[in-house]
Amino acid sequence: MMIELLLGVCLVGAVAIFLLPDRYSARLSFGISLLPIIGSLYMYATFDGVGNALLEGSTLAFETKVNWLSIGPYELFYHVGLDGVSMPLIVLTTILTTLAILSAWTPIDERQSQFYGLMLLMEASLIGVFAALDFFVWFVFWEAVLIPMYFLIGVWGGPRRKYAAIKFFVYTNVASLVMFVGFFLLVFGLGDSIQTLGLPAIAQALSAPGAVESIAGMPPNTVKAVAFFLMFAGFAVKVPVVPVHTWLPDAHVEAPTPVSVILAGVLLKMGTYALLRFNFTFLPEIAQQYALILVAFAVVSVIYGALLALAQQDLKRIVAYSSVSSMGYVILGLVAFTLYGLGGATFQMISHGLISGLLFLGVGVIYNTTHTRMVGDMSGLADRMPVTAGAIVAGSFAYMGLPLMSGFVAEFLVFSGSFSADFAYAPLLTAIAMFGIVIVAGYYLFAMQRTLFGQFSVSTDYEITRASAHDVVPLVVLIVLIIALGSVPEIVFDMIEGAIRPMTELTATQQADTGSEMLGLGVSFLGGVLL
Amino acid sequence: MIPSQYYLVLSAAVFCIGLFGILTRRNALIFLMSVELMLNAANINFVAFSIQNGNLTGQVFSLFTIALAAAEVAVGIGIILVLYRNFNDVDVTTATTMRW
Amino acid sequence: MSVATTIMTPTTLTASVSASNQPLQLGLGSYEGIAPMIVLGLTALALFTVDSVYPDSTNNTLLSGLTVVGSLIALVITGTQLVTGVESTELFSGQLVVDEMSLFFTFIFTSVTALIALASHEYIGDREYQGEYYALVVLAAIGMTLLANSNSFATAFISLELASLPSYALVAYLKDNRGSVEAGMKYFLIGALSSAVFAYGISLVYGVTGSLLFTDVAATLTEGIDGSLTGVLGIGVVMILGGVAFKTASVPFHFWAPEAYEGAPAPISAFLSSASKAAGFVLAFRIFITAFPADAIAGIDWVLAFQILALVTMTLGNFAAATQETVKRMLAYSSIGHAGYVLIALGALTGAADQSFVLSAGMIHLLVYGFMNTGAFLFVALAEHWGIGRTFEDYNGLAKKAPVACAAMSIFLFSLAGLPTGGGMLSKYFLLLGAVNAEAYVLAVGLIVNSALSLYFYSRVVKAMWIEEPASDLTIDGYPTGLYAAIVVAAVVTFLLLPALAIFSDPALTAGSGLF
Amino acid sequence: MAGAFQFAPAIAALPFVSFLIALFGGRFMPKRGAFAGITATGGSLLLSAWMYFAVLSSGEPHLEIVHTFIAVTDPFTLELGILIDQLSALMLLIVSLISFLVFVFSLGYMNDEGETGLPRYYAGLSLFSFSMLAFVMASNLFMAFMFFELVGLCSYLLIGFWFRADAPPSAAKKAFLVTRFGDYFFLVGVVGVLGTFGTSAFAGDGSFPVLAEQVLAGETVGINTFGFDPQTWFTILGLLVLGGVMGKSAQFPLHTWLPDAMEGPTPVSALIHAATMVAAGVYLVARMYGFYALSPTALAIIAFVGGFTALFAATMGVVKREIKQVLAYSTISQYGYMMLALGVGGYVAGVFHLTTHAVFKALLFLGAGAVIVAMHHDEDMWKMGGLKDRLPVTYYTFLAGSLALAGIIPFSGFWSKDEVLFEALLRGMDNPIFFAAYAMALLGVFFTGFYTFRMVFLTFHGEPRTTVAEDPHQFGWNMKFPLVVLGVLATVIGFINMTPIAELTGAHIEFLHVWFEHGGEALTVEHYGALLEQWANYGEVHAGSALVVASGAVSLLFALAGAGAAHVLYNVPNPDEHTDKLGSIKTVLFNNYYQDEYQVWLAEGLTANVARGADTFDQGIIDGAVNSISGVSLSLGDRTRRIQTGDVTNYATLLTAGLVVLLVAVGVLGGWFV
Repeated sequence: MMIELLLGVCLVGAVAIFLLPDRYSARLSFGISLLPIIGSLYMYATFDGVGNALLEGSTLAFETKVNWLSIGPYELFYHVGLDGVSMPLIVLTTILTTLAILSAWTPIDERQSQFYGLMLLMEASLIGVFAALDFFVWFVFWEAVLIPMYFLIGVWGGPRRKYAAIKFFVYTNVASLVMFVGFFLLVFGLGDSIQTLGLPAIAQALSAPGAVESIAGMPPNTVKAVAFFLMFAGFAVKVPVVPVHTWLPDAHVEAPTPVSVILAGVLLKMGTYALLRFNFTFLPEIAQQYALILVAFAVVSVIYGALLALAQQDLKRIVAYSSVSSMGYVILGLVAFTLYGLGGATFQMISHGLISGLLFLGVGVIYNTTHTRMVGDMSGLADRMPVTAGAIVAGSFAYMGLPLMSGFVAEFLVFSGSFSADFAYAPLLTAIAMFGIVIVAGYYLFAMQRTLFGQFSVSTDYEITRASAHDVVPLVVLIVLIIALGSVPEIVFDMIEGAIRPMTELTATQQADTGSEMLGLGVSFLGGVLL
Repeated sequence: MIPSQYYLVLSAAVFCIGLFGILTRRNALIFLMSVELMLNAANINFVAFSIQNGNLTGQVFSLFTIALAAAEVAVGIGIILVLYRNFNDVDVTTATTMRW
Repeated sequence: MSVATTIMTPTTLTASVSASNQPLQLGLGSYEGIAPMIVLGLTALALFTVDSVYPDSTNNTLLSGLTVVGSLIALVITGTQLVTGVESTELFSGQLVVDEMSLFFTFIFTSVTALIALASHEYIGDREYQGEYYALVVLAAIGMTLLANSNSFATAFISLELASLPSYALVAYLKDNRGSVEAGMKYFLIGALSSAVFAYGISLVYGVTGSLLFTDVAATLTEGIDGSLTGVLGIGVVMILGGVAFKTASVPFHFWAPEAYEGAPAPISAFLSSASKAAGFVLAFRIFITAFPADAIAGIDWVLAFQILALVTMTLGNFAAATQETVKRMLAYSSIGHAGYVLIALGALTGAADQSFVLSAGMIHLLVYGFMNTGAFLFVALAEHWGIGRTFEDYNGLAKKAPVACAAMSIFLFSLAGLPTGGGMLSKYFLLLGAVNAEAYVLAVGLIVNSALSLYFYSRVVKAMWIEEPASDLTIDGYPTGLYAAIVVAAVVTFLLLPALAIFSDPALTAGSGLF
Repeated sequence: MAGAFQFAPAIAALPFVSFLIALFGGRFMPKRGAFAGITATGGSLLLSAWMYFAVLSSGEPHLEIVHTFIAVTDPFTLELGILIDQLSALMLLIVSLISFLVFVFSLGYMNDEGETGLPRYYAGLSLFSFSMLAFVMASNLFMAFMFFELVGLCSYLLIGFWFRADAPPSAAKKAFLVTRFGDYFFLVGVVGVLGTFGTSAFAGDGSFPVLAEQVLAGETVGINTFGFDPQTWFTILGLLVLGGVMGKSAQFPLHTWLPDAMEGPTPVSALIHAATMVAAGVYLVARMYGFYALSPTALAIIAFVGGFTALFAATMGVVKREIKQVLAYSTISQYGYMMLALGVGGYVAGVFHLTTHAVFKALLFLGAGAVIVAMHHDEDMWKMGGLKDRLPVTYYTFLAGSLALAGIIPFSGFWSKDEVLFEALLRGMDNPIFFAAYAMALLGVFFTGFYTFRMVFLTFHGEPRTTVAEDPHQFGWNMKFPLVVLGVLATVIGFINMTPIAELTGAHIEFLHVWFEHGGEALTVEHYGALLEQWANYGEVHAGSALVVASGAVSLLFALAGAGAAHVLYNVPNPDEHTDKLGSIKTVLFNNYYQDEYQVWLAEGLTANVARGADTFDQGIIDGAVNSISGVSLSLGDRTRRIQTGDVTNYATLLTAGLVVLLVAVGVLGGWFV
């Protein structure tokens, strides 16, 4: 019942805040958002899940399963539960939401009740995404995330907010549709062997040899491959993977700070989480067969994303593009499909959530004060805003993978996992991807030097002063968390390992017959991209 | 007995005449008349096939059709009247305030 | 498969009497099944009575209330039967049939009728001919309900006309409004043409099969017909398809729809685009699945025809909607687009998959659509009532003045777009799932493209209401109770259909599988 | 004494505590956290000394796991551990000693000069001490990498201490970026080592150098060498790690950051950019020497790069005007010698030079710091002159350091540098690459002597060339004390390993050699020698006493020649800028062989342009495609709606046409017309 309780608190809180006047909403929503944190931390402490939620031999924590409805051959359930992958993500969600709400106190000065209500709605949707284990329940939450996000960007965003909001909205919605088709291609390929759309049932059915039948003249392996790439195309948008990333910088730049925090911190993880759950748990053999293509996406995302970040002048764009780069590491780890690859990818989801959150918050504090985010418009801010500057320095170094901060652990695990992975040229490709850590250092160092250091100069008609406490507290909290995870990664990795270990024991059940699939795949991915 | 193909050809001809009228004439009343022709083409079929099939269903149905055609005309005339009142014309192509 | 008979032909009667449905053959049978129609009929009579007693009365509340109460009673009866489940029962010698399908659609019709009657309370205000207005609405509802129960081309044609004729009049109800009149004219002319095509198609089918009863037609076709008649039958089938397509506003029989929806009083637009469309679909389901089973009529690939129609309809509807200037016309085109979606239910009957499910998905979509689309049009009615204009820009900043209504509208629009603010999400994805299941990948791709586009234009309204700044002179006068109530009810139901869809999806599944 | 080791973690922990104190409480403390740092590093120094004697007495290395980082056994566990053996015990002593002295010196250099932001300074310095000590104690390569990076962070923070000016932040960025470039290879190497061996432990039975040796000997199987021949793969791994070494120890071509790093406060330069952090690279090679010994290719590269850097940097030091710049290039050059030593198999020689260099270079930097304070923060040597009489303590200690640096007998630098050159010569006798390295290093000795004494003469001799130099600022005990301590050490520390004397007299006074002959299995110098002999063909070369002495004499000769040249040119009352006579060569040298230019071009010119190109591509092509899809859709939509002409006759026509098309389509497909 804990998950329902979390959802309930968020939803009831959201409704209450919608109905109450603006003057209560900031503080009330902060108070309400503390409850899910307490709840999720309690859950974290009492977590008793074993194994991977989707695979055999697992025990889910906080599981609920009730009949929902049936469609044709399939029974749908309301089925939620947590394993070692989803539990940390839920804690991440609750914590980041509260910090985001806190950081909204300064910049959000109109239509507050709507803003904070939507933030709580968003939190509920995100918790649902990570907890759901039946396809349609998951999908409802997955799509539900878009709605508050659309408003949050569209109403409270920057000058081009309408463009960014609709772009985000349509782009990710198309992706969902593409993914949906891929998923059901796979489900129909399973034929009568499943009667539900429960993700565990599907994953377990797929692990049986010869489970997938041919569809529409496509041999089973092609069905799986096409399904894999359609789903990949769908999730790739959310991650985002180059070349379907262009909604992200626009969305980030236009979104207000608290929303950017959630967007980068949690929303992007939906994509990688789904990749982990769907593509890589369902079809590990396809992932291995096409590992080179997938790694190519990862490597291109890392390097190209980093290069793009290097070319930006807007601090938020820098962080946004570097997210593209960082999420490339997650893909790399997933494709590696080793314990450290998958575990590192999951760890990176958490870690990147915290670090990008920190940087967006930091940039937000600067923006609140200076009303500009352009690198060239300011310098020497460390002089007037030492704590904020310190936080940004900390965040930047965390992003660069400084040891004893969480980013290092995540990236190191991903690299280790990917270096020894089974796909061809794994060491070389890993090494290429790792070069991202140099580029990332480049742009963050340049950005820091030009904005924080040097002679103080910002053209404002008022005095630049230190940020207020409620702006700084989230920064400090995040830094503490980042260092904690970076120094004692076991507090999270132990749990992650429990859920990841069974995945690595999945063996390729079917020998892939490589035929003319490559063409079909290219077409299906391109189609997905074009759509 | 006249083979039913002949009736079929006749009804098709009547139907096409009606259709032609609809496509070419712009007067709303003639439009209505053309529709009546088309319905009557159906009626010819019903009656003819009724004989051929040896049941009366078709004939009964054609009665229904005639009745309905009358009702349709009643409503239609009403609409054409208000059309005239608003547009001062019964030309169906004058009323194009809504398009695209 | 039982071969029913007509009372007119003793020769065939003796030839093919089947024991199973004997007790109901000749009598009226149980009235339970047609109780909703009777209630609606009584409501219509009551309305006429009131109108004739007080011909000059403009007591809107009484008339509207009567309609609402009548349709609600019918709704409750239908709902009860639907939830408890019914046996498929034929009435009037097989002319009518009462089964889960008919009840399901009756539920849609009665609920839409109740909603628009409620909403018309303020919308009609103190205009003339109110009695006629409500009576025509109820009569059209009876026509639709009958259509859902039709089991023969004869009843189908008559109920189709019964549903259509009042609609023509209702569209032209604002008889001093050029748009309304023009819309009525176009609707009527295209309708007349289509019904002629429909009648002619029926005559050809009758000629080939010798019967008008769906089950008889199917039986004859299953036995096989002379190969030389395939062409005649085929033309008949396609023309019948045309007649149905008119009712569902499918391309190329859709031309009336944008104008009719735009010109008609907004509640009537809601009525037509939700209930009337559903009526067209129930007719299509019955005719094509019961009378023309796809495996029985080799050479007449109506599934392909529906696939073409589905693709063209959804594409035209959505693409044309994308660049509209007025909200109402956008909704009109979107309604065409949704017709295209539901046509997938028929286009996906390729025999490749579990067929009943796809059909059920279509039905579920129509049900949800009945609420969300009605709600959206009623919001337009509200805007028209306030007189704030028709374009997207005119809606700018409306949420500041009327947050509840705008929230409801957002629920409708997002649900229409397939986002989880309502059951529309599930039903649309069920259709997509059906298309994939049927290996109709072209339809799936079409649905994806159109769905994406639709999100764009639906969100334009949302953007106008919530994101744009209001024009300085935006004022709204009053919060009309009936309209508001109708909108809020529609919104609540739309939303509840997401978690509680099981209440209706199970009957829909039963209904869908009952046809095969 | 075994109980001593349980306090080993405290060596690093004490500075960490002082870091926290300085960071959070520094501004409330009388000296802004300096005392906390002094206490902590003093404690570390005492503990290090205790460790040293503990190792001395037990002879066994101490290995313990302190913190399990990732407690996964398959594929491998990541742990933080402590390895205290002869090498790390020595290094701990050096690091904690110099840290301690630098903290003391900072009291004078920073506090007395009224700097602001001192809590940040002391926090950074403490964090550095913590990281560096932890790095030294690291029991495995993974941990070493972590703290290798952290010292890089501290370096960044401290170089950029004066962040309000423009140059320090820029130098800090450059330092971090260039070393980061090297660390990239290091990281790949660490990942590779873990991927190959499943462990990155330096010592113990399952340590990776031991495993590697066993693999080469054909004893162990099950090591993933990624399809390469094991020795090739080990060479690749070694070279990857070497990338980090070259970055951190400022070896060519990654040396460019170090001169810029002089923008930081001078005590920082002394501690980080001379004595300790820069030594981390060399220390790392020594730490995993058992691994490098297996790869002759890697060793040759190390040696050659070292020899080249030694000469290359020394030439640039000749023309510099600022005192700290001279020292910076000298540092690069000296680390070249250490690399050369390690490359040619002179493990002891390399560590010996590391030790002596740490002492005398810290001394020189602190001396330079004292001069800078005296000169009111002007570093230009051409504005000094004649400080000998006015700053006697500084002068004599600085002179001791200079003599050591130049390699003048009997100062410490002579002994260590001589041994380096001797080892290189030994190896060079049968290998031209090593001989070339030796030759370059020997030539470097001349330049070293020259620039060192050019610096001494310009700064302290002759007439004061400015008014400030006539009346320099005086400073207190807190700056003199470290100078004196280091001055004494710089003079005597070389006596721990006087190889030529030992050769001549036969006395067993090569204490450092003896020291390294003990210790854990596979960590002793004999073991390394055996490995070198077996896998790198570094055969035992018989070196007679004559060669030893001749080598020492030659190097001393070169050093004296350099010093003499400086004496002739600059030890005059009013020296000229003789380097001007070098003409365009001076320009080249002054511009550091244009190394900065091409690196800046790589970082800014090339990369930034590629990035801009990528951005244009992204905005134009990729995002353009996205936007054009929406544009096309909308214009299609606009076309589509034109079908609805508003004319009902058209509707009827289109409707009929549609019906006919449908009829024909279904009919043709259904075969009605055949």
